[in-house]
Amino acid sequence: MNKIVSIEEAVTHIRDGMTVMVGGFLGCGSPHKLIDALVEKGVKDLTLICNDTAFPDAGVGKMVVNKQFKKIITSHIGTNPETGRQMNEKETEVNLVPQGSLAEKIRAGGAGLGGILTPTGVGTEVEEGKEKMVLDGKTYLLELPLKADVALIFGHKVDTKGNILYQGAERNFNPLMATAADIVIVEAEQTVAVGELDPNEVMTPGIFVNYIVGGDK
Amino acid sequence: MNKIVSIEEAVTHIRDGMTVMVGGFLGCGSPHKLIDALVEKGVKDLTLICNDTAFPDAGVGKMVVNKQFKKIITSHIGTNPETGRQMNEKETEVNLVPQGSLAEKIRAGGAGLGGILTPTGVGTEVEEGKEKMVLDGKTYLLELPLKADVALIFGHKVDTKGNILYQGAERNFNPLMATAADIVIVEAEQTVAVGELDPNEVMTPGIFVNYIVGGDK
Amino acid sequence: MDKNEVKIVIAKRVSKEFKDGDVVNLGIGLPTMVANYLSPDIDVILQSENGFVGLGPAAEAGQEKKYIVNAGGQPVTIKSGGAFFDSAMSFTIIRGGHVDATVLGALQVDQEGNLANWKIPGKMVPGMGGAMDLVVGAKKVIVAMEHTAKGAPKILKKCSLPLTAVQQVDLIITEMGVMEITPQGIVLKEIHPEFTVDDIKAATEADIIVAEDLKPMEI
Amino acid sequence: MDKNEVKIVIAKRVSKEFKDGDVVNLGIGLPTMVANYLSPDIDVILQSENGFVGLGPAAEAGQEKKYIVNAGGQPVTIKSGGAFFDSAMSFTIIRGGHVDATVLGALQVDQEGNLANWKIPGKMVPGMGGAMDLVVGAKKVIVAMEHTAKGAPKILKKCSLPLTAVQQVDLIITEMGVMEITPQGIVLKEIHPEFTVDDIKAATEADIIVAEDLKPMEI
Repeated sequence: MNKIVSIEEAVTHIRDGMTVMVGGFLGCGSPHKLIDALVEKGVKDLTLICNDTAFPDAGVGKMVVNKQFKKIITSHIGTNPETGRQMNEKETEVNLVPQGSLAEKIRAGGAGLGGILTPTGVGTEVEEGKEKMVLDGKTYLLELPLKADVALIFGHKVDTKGNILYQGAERNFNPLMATAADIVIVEAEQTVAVGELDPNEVMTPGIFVNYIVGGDK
Repeated sequence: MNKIVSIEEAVTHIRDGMTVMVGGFLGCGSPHKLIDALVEKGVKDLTLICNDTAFPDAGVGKMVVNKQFKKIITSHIGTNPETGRQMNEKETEVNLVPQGSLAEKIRAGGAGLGGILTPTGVGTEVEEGKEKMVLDGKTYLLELPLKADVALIFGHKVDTKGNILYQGAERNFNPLMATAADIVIVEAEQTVAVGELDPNEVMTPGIFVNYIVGGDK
Repeated sequence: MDKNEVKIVIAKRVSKEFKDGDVVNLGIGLPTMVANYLSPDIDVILQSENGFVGLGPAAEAGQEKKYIVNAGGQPVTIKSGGAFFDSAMSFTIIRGGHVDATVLGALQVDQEGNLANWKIPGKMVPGMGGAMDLVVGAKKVIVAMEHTAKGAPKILKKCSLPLTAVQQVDLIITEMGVMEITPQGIVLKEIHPEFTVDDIKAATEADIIVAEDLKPMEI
Repeated sequence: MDKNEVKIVIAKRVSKEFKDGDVVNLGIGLPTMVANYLSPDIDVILQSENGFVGLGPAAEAGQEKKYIVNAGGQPVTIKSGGAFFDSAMSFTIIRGGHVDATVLGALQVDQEGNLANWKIPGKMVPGMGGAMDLVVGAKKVIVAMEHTAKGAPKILKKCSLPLTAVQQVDLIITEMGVMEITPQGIVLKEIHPEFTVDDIKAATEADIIVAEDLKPMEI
């Protein structure tokens, strides 16, 4: 199975109306080349799941400026005023989720869980519309799983089977999203041959990865 | 903060009646020296949380034979007939939990979650006494978190701050248990100086670890 | 067929169920033998629920490593391109639907696809280990077992032992044939040339629907 | 005190709250300054919710690495003995009670320990980021902020803005003093020598209980 594809072929898997997860935290650890290709392609009406909307001129924020999302599920939009503007003018639906709950919702999607109970958000606007449970006298919110049609992630070293090593703080949401989408596309900083990664140091097993782009440096 | 202690000092933290998590899968990745010291010490009426009860002459199975547990929470006892005997003769309470649910229960304990919803065990004896929820037409069981007074884990390379690398299949439940106990004691195969482990390859951050034993080879 | 031939027939037939790139979990015992018969033309990735993918053959004598063992505790190997992980990730893979097929033995299977393989009340309670998660989470559940136990049927109208999971079994492969669980019941798809349909019906408590295109068992 | 002195006073005082081995998360902005005043005699481990422990000082010019940034996106360093991890582990640490203290700014705090710092309806909605988890999960929640906003009190009887969390704040540290949230209300424990108790009461909407052993602010 050859998983290595061109960036042009990779983006054919993202079509109008799909739900897309994008790794990264303020752009650190985001698949920037894939994002640029999607801006170029102009695919639209997407639902975005991402930690934040980065900056107007960087990361997934470029796609916000290009008005490619109909809905955004995220923990933070403060660094991208365009997201706030689209939200306030009701051009884009923005669903704000506490960062830890967002991580668990994505993980639950990947792990086949029906949901998780978290104390985060109890007594705040976050609890609106969510089931509450009291266990041992403590109140929890039921947070439901998130899945996507496609996850776009970034890896530091990727072997041709799709095994991934992340570097530093670029890891963030990437390993979680790799488990929670029907199609997983990893943008590799560096592609290496099978056998070059120690099985102990692999952070995302290649079984999760469908396509690999880049890494030809 | 010096975390390195003698094995004699380490086992003073395990006292009669406590709940103890022990890493390992059929003894692979178990802290064998700590187990031997506990057999020697004879501490009793413990509640054990462990994937399995290993073998009568190996791993945590030695403590079963030594009758040190009043209750055992585990996924498998088939390799240790003494556990089955104690269960059938009602000497020891044995609570059987599906392995994936056991992993999630421990993780939930460490992560501050109130519980997780899993499809595993629906329609079986496992669902007895558990809350059921139907979401999107699928039935889930609510599995509650597990925590312990002490976790006894095994690491391949441990630095003096408690950062841990596991080797091969020895990882199993160790990283999960490291997050879910008041006191975490790691038995090191090898102890190294701070700085010898790449921050990218650390599997359990040292902040979880209270005491380090062994590793003086 | 002697006991050993029975096992080989079953393991060989199970090995035909997979395609290139499949992630497969093989249970302890007979299912483990399936690995010996996988076609070299396809890359089937074996998952070991104690914490890795890329499970390779048993370790050669003298080459055993205490930190590379399978879910039964035997010394094995890991293939190039494999990866180790913790039990939470192992069951993320299993429960999350990332395993294409799981192959397990059974004490009983029934025509609704129910499975019992973890407990005989009052006699034997090994525990479910990872079986309940595997059966619920894998995309395809294959029961690989001898057709009968000491002559008594194991394929029943309704399991009498405590269940491992409800309505999750897709396929039953025995030395007598290949049976698919469908909403209509158990459909016999392939038959081993040594047996007749009547032999199978006699050895099975559940109703058997014979496929219109019943084929000889592919081994 | 000018603006800069105010910040230094607050950051210095916050830095006294920690002991050897504490795991601490410092929010973006003023709280980040606390790192500059930590005693070299103790090892305080800083957690960065984007995925590591062992956060070190800002990266020197020319030494920035795109893969080592803090939760505000600035290039930083990681200390020897630190560790990187994914966001699930980061919030296992945070939500699971493994952070000894979190230091955050606030738009409003009230005498019940409620906190508002993520939304001004109709005006500014940056989102909560990791703040809701930090405030619920950390063993000790320290609000570090200027006592007033353009002269208007920020320490209120009851928050009017959307809450970040209910009854989680333990301590408020401003340039005027140190206040503890207790079941009886807000207790003024330390006061900056430049201010009187009446100054503080005038700048605070919430009721202020003066500690019997009121001390000068330790800086």
